[in-house]
Amino acid sequence: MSEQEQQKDQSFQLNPTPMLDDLENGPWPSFIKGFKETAQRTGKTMVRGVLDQLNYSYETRMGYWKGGVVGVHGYGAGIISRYSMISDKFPEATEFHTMRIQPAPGLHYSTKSLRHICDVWEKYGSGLISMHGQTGNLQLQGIKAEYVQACFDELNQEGWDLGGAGATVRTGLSCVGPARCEQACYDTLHAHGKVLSYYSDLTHRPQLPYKAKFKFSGCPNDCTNSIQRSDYSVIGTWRDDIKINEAEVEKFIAAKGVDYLVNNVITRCPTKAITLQGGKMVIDNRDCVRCMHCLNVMPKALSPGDDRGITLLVGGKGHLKVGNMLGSVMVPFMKMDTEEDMDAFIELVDRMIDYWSENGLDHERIGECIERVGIQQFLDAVGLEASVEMVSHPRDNPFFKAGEYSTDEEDRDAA
Amino acid sequence: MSEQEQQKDQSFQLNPTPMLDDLENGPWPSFIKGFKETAQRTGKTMVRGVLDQLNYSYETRMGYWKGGVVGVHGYGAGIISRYSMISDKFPEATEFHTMRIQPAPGLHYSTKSLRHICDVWEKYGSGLISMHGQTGNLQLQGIKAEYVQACFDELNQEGWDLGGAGATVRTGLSCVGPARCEQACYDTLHAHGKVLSYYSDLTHRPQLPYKAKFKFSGCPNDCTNSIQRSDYSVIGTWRDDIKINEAEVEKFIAAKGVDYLVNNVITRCPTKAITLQGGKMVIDNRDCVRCMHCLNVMPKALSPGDDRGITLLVGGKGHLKVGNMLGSVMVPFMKMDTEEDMDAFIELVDRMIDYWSENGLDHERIGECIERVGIQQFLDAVGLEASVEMVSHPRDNPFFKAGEYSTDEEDRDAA
Amino acid sequence: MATAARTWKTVENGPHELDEFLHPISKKNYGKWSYHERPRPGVLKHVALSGDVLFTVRAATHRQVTVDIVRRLCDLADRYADGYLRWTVRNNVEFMTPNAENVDPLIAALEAAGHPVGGTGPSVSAIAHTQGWLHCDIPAVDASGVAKSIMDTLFHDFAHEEMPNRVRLTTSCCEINCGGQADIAVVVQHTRPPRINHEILANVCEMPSTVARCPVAAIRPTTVNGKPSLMVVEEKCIYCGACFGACPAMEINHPEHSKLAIWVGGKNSNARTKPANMKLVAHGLPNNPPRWPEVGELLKKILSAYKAGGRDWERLGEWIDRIGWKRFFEETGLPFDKFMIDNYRHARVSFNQSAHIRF
Amino acid sequence: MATAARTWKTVENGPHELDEFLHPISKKNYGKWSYHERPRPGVLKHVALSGDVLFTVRAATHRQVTVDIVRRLCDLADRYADGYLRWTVRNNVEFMTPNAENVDPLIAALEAAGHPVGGTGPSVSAIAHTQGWLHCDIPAVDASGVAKSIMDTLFHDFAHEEMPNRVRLTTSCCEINCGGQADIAVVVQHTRPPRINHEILANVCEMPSTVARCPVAAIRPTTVNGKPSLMVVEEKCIYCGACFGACPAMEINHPEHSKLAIWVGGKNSNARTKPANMKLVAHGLPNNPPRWPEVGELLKKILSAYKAGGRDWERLGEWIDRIGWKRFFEETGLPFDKFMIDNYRHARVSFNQSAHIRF
Ligand code: SRM
Ligand code: SRM
Ligand code: SRM
Ligand code: SRM
Ligand code: SF4
Ligand code: SF4
Ligand code: SF4
Ligand code: SF4
Ligand code: SF4
Ligand code: SF4
Ligand code: SF4
Ligand code: SF4
Repeated sequence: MSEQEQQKDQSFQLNPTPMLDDLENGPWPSFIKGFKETAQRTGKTMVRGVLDQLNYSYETRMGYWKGGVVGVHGYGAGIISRYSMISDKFPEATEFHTMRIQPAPGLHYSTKSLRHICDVWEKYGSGLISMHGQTGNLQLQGIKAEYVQACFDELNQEGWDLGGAGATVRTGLSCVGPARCEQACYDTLHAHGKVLSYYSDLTHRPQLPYKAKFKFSGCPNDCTNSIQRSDYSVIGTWRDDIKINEAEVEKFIAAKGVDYLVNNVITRCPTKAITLQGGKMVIDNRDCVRCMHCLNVMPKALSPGDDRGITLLVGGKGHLKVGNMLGSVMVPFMKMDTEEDMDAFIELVDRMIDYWSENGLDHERIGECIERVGIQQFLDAVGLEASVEMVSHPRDNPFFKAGEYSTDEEDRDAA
Repeated sequence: MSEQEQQKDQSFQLNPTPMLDDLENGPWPSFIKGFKETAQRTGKTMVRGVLDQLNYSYETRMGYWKGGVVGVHGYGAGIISRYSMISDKFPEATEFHTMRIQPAPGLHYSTKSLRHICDVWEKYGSGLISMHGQTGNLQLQGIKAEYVQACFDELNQEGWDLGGAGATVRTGLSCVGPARCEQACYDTLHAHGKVLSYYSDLTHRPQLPYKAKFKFSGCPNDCTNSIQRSDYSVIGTWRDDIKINEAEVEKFIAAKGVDYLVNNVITRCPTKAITLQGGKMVIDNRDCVRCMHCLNVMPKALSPGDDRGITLLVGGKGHLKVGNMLGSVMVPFMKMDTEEDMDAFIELVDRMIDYWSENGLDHERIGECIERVGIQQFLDAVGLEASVEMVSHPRDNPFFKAGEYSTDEEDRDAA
Repeated sequence: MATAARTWKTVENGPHELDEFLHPISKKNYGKWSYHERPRPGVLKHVALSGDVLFTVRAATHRQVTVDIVRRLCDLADRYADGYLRWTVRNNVEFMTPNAENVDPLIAALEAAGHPVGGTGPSVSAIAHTQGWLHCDIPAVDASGVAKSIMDTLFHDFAHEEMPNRVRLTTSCCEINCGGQADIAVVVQHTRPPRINHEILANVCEMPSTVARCPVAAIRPTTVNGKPSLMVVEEKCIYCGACFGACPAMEINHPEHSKLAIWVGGKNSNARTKPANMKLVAHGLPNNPPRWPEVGELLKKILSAYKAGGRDWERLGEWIDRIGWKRFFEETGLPFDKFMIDNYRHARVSFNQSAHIRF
Repeated sequence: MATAARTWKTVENGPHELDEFLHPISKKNYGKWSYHERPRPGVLKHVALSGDVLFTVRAATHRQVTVDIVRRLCDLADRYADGYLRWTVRNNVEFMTPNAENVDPLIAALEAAGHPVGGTGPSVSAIAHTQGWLHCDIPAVDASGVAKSIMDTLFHDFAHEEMPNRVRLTTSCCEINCGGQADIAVVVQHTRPPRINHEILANVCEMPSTVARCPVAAIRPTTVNGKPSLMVVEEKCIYCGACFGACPAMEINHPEHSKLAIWVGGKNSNARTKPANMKLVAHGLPNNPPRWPEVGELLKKILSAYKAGGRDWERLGEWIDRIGWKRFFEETGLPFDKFMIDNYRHARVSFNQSAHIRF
């Protein structure tokens, strides 16, 4: 019997939650209002229990969830189990597990698909959804362990799969890219779909030193925050010259004035690649670092070049242990147009994941691992050439071991 | 009997030094030519021996000096002793010690004083002088241990004292400053003299964890490279507005043109503190970081303000262990006009040296020590307030311990 | 049900197929867009090379939504957006339509349903926030409540495009910071070492993992009442709370001693300057539910100084780079203190190793 | 003599008194200067607020001078500069005179005596160099010889002011780098671990100090032939040679395996940009006395690219910042390799943590 099928108690009433009630006011949407609405309508006691415990947290300023182990058949990850530490106080909140569902790339839905999810979720779960988690999962929040498998099976039949958790490849994130954006330099959505499908096994069964995240941004504006928040940050870029629509440039200058051009475009170019020459803007593409700024200000006049591809940055992650770590350039450019290009990409990333799997310490992200072993060793292992674009500048300390040295005794004597 | 008094052997001849001879050619002054000249004239066998050993080094590409212990009465430092490791091959090079002499601030001399030094040095030593070492010593190079005391005594009678070596305060360095330079914001020469005299005891007797260097630059051009090469870098600066000679500004623009002004002054200001307004330059002194650039380009038109003083940067040092370490701001501004100002400066530095003496590890420079213990502890110990000017930006990681926490048991229970 | 025989065989497909979820105009002009404009706050107009036009209306959600809310949004999508909708990376919902005349009614309907429209261009978009007391096992604060409180306070600037450039906020309910870097971030900060719950430790703790989790090797094995347990060397401990993630017995959270800190100047885009980490500018703020007013006040101060002083296209951190940190603290009225000077691993690189000083 | 009774009691005064060494014009206008000009390379003209004028003529020395040379310079100072002279921090000698008519004859006399005049303004000034085989106990190269060879090669640019800005060179005879940071530096680089001379170790080595000197804890106590000695864990060792400074038994130097490396972009002034450390751009250059031609060739390449491409006032590192490191390597023809990517303590901060890339 699913939650929904349980007879709704006609006398269902929420308990007082004075601390939370204050959050029903104000112009911003209120999650409390939403929760209450669903609880009232469905009579779901789990939601009442969770509201009660949450109100208690607001009073005591402490959290009361603890983890456990809940899963679906054949998978080792994807369900975040939550048990109340104070279920004696709030028995209705005893279980409140979350199912992490991988949405389609770009977080696109049809209303049909969403309504189906809602129906299944109302049947088995709390009706609460976190849409979306910071990693990009559709988080179905609040289900009892006993309903998890059935709920998953129904969703899976409509093409929904679980996301990652623990030491797995995690759910990916992609910007809206080619679906709507003129800046997209590769097909973020397709790449996302293909790469993450390829890594399904590693998503569902923890076999890695620690988590691994992919994010796909169509251009260096990086609307998915990939450099900061993913181990593998895939950013669209181009190698040839910026495309210029001269007529639109002239219109822009006519409309906005030269001062505006100077103060908001020319002087903002990080590498002084743009100069004013006879009242016109001239771009020296050799000095352009594809920062996007001038294209952002003048989207009608300037566009990415035609020789497009991606830059791969590796090692982004959060605060733990080392302080925030931004990803850094590992592949300055590779094409990403064809299926073969994407296969080559996957092959390369496979080598990185393999190296890390073998060499990473427990709970060590790939960025930390590279930092620990030294980038030279990593490059050699994955078969990449060093490129000056990997660094802001060459080393400033003399502590390096270049070349092989002879170990034979003769040589030792000569010393 | 001094070296000079030894009868010059009439048949004195240099040995062949084929590798070195090549260095007698070319437009740049040749040290080999110089050495040979002095050797020939004086017949000093030590110089011959040193040339022979040096030629051998050029052939074998190895050095052959080793240290030892040589000093003057009452001092523990100031003589760098050098014994040949291959004196069986080059007996004339057996001893080649160096006396480090502290010159006057700014490396100024009268010919009288220099001639006196030359005479004493020719009497007791090799006649070779390194003028000057990178730390700023007049290095009298090449004396036997037996003559060191007598040589020192004669020099000391004319006011020359030894410099530091080992775990001591080292000889200081100051830019020409007020003696000739319009940018000098304090009296580098007097400050150098006063501070280093004060630290004579610490210069002559090793009592510190490691070496400590002072360098005095009159302005942020830092002509003594102090930020990089001294533990205590004392740099002149000013707090009020840049002084502008409007007539000279106009002359400059008239002579050079507005383009030159824009391209070489305005766009080069690191903080965009200068703007072009109606063909004239306007400085927003609030944004000026005293980098000196505009003053350097327009020395007639722009000068440092009147409210002058110094910035103290602490911790500069070379490659060892940590890689090159640049000094960092410890006192953003203090006055340095009067004797009392300088006394206050010395008092502050005393507290730093005291802290370091007590907390520094063996062979640890103060910069490394501060890095190891954390700057907070250092600031507290020396009684300095934290200032935002000490950093390029506030911390970007959450790993800090702010405030006191209660340790009583009640509190523990509450947790 | 839980015991009924399972007939379905899992299909491990990873992300859901996209094809059926794309708006037809998106599909037709896929990868062939020409430019965009912003007709008004909350609305984008994308023009394709084909000449097709696609309007996007962006509206706020509170992320922690429900089936009721999602169904309501679906109703609007069916009515005004051909049955498609998408979410942004900041939990805003977007409706796309080629019909200009749908835009205004859609906006009205969204706002009536409690979903204000905005978050585009130089505005304060929705806060990227985390789980908090609602769900996570280690939070010291409730993320949804903090986010709601802040957005109520800053609401005007979600619905208007009056900032120098876009403003991205995050909140995180522990120092781990799942919310990520941002122009302004509100993150939990602990002010004392964890207290060890020796009662439960032996049962719940994988001790070697917990020891390894500590960034400063402050955790050591010990024996308590004859049982193996752990201890914390309090002088070494930097109050990061990482051990609590590994082991629930390392009780780092405390109603008084867990505080909030404010960070500014994070930047993820590559526009103009390289991406940058955010920096600490306030700490020790009280954990004050249900409204955390001290946090909102402070954010208002920072944002109004930025709004007043920032130049067009200058992100918050870029504005500070130009005026200097000294003036940032002056203009916001925040105090700078010694804890804001880094003393962690790469501390040295943040020191002012120059005579560049603003007076 | 060494045994004769000592009658003098040491006066510990530190630096010598300055007063009697200052040129009278300096003394009169002390701290009261108005501006300066550079009438020609090697000559400065300082004008005091009082209207007094002081000409400075700067000439090269080879630093490792002799009493004969110093006396000769004193003769010139007596004749043309009122009996005063000074040295610069780069081992150039300076003569000051208020008499414009002394300048040319002084220049002629200096050049006749082998001291070329130059080193002012945007020129290549004298190399700040170190002791080398002539005196130090740990060098792998001779500093004076390298410096002489380079300056012979670059001589034109000492005597002319044709560079975008001043160029400062240093050379150092071991990795310790007493020569310091510079626009271009030539520094010894070791390419293998030290060989331990166990014969002498026990007699000459303060073992705990030597162990402590190693930045990567690669040195461990061991026993060799029954005697206590040290060993090096070669995988850990980074060939820095620091141990050799502590103990002569840690033989790091080798005629083949000790090489030279080139570093560029160091900057000490605060003008425009903050001071910056120099960066590695070439290594493994042979230690090739007496002329080290490979080094000179490479420096010429770097300097001519800078001379051609640098803008006025751009120091070498600033020029590279503008054009990018990629183009620096292209324009100088030097190869970039993996060893130039930092892997030491703060490595991460030098990584390109952005999508900013030049193609
Ligand atoms: C819809 C969305 C992508 C998605 O797949 O969901 C998106 C869409 C667009 N972004 Fe973005 N960005 C989106 C998140 C981001 C993020 C990530 C974030 O907000 O967490 C960033 C990085 C922020 C950072 O640096 O911390 C981001 C940095 C940019 C920038 C660079 C701004 C800058 O100057 O630093 C641009 C360029 C611009 O503004 O013209 C940009 C430009 C755009 C454009 C104009 C691209 C286009 O031509 O269509 C889109 C409309 C922007 C608007 O709101 O006015 N987008 N954009 C995201 C909307 C989030 C929201 O609901 O508020
Ligand atoms: C749910 C979510 C926050 C949210 O409300 O959105 C979340 C929640 C947790 N994160 Fe996270 N992280 C979430 C996105 C992130 C992100 C952002 C991202 O992925 O873009 C980060 C920063 C990027 C990164 O990967 O580093 C992030 C960095 C962490 C870290 C720090 C990792 C590090 O190396 O610094 C931890 C701690 C750990 O892994 O041990 C962590 C750990 C956790 C744990 C598992 C806490 C724990 O150790 O028990 C949280 C489970 C909470 C729960 O009850 O669901 N979470 N976490 C996000 C995942 C939702 C989803 O799958 O869509
Ligand atoms: C004489 C000397 C000081 C001394 O007490 O000995 C000196 C003297 C002057 N320096 Fe200097 N600097 C002297 C070493 C330095 C050094 C240190 C060094 O060379 O090792 C630096 C730092 C170099 C670095 O950054 O690595 C230095 C960085 C400057 C600058 C900043 C240049 C820049 O743009 O980065 C200026 C400003 C300028 O050039 O107008 C400057 C300006 C000057 C002026 C114009 C100051 C003045 O108004 O009198 C002096 C004449 C400079 C000239 O040569 O044209 N001086 N100057 C030093 C001559 C060294 C030599 O023989 O070549
Ligand atoms: C003579 C001189 C080089 C020169 O030819 O000019 C020199 C020579 C030595 N230096 Fe130096 N250093 C000299 C200036 C410097 C400088 C530059 C400066 O002072 O401006 C530095 C960089 C700044 C600094 O202080 O770090 C410098 C950084 C070192 C270091 C590295 C210290 C560090 O922490 O990184 C060492 C190694 C050590 O101290 O153990 C060192 C060690 C040495 C020793 C004592 C080598 C040793 O450990 O046996 C050398 C004695 C050589 C000799 O035979 O005379 N020397 N040394 C310079 C001193 C002359 C003088 O007193 O005037
Ligand atoms: S990252 Fe670039 S391509 Fe993707 S949505 Fe943002 S601006 Fe468009
Ligand atoms: S994209 Fe950025 S770097 Fe390139 S020209 Fe435009 S503003 Fe300059
Ligand atoms: S540091 Fe400044 S005051 Fe001193 S000589 Fe150089 S420019 Fe003049
Ligand atoms: S001194 Fe430097 S920072 Fe100040 S105005 Fe002049 S160029 Fe700008
Ligand atoms: S920030 Fe911390 S408390 Fe909040 S969801 Fe992430 S791990 Fe949990
Ligand atoms: S709070 Fe952090 S530093 Fe302290 S013991 Fe736990 S993991 Fe270690
Ligand atoms: S660089 Fe090394 S070898 Fe040369 S003088 Fe300094 S310590 Fe001696
Ligand atoms: S050369 Fe350097 S790294 Fe190697 S053992 Fe000696 S001190 Fe250690």
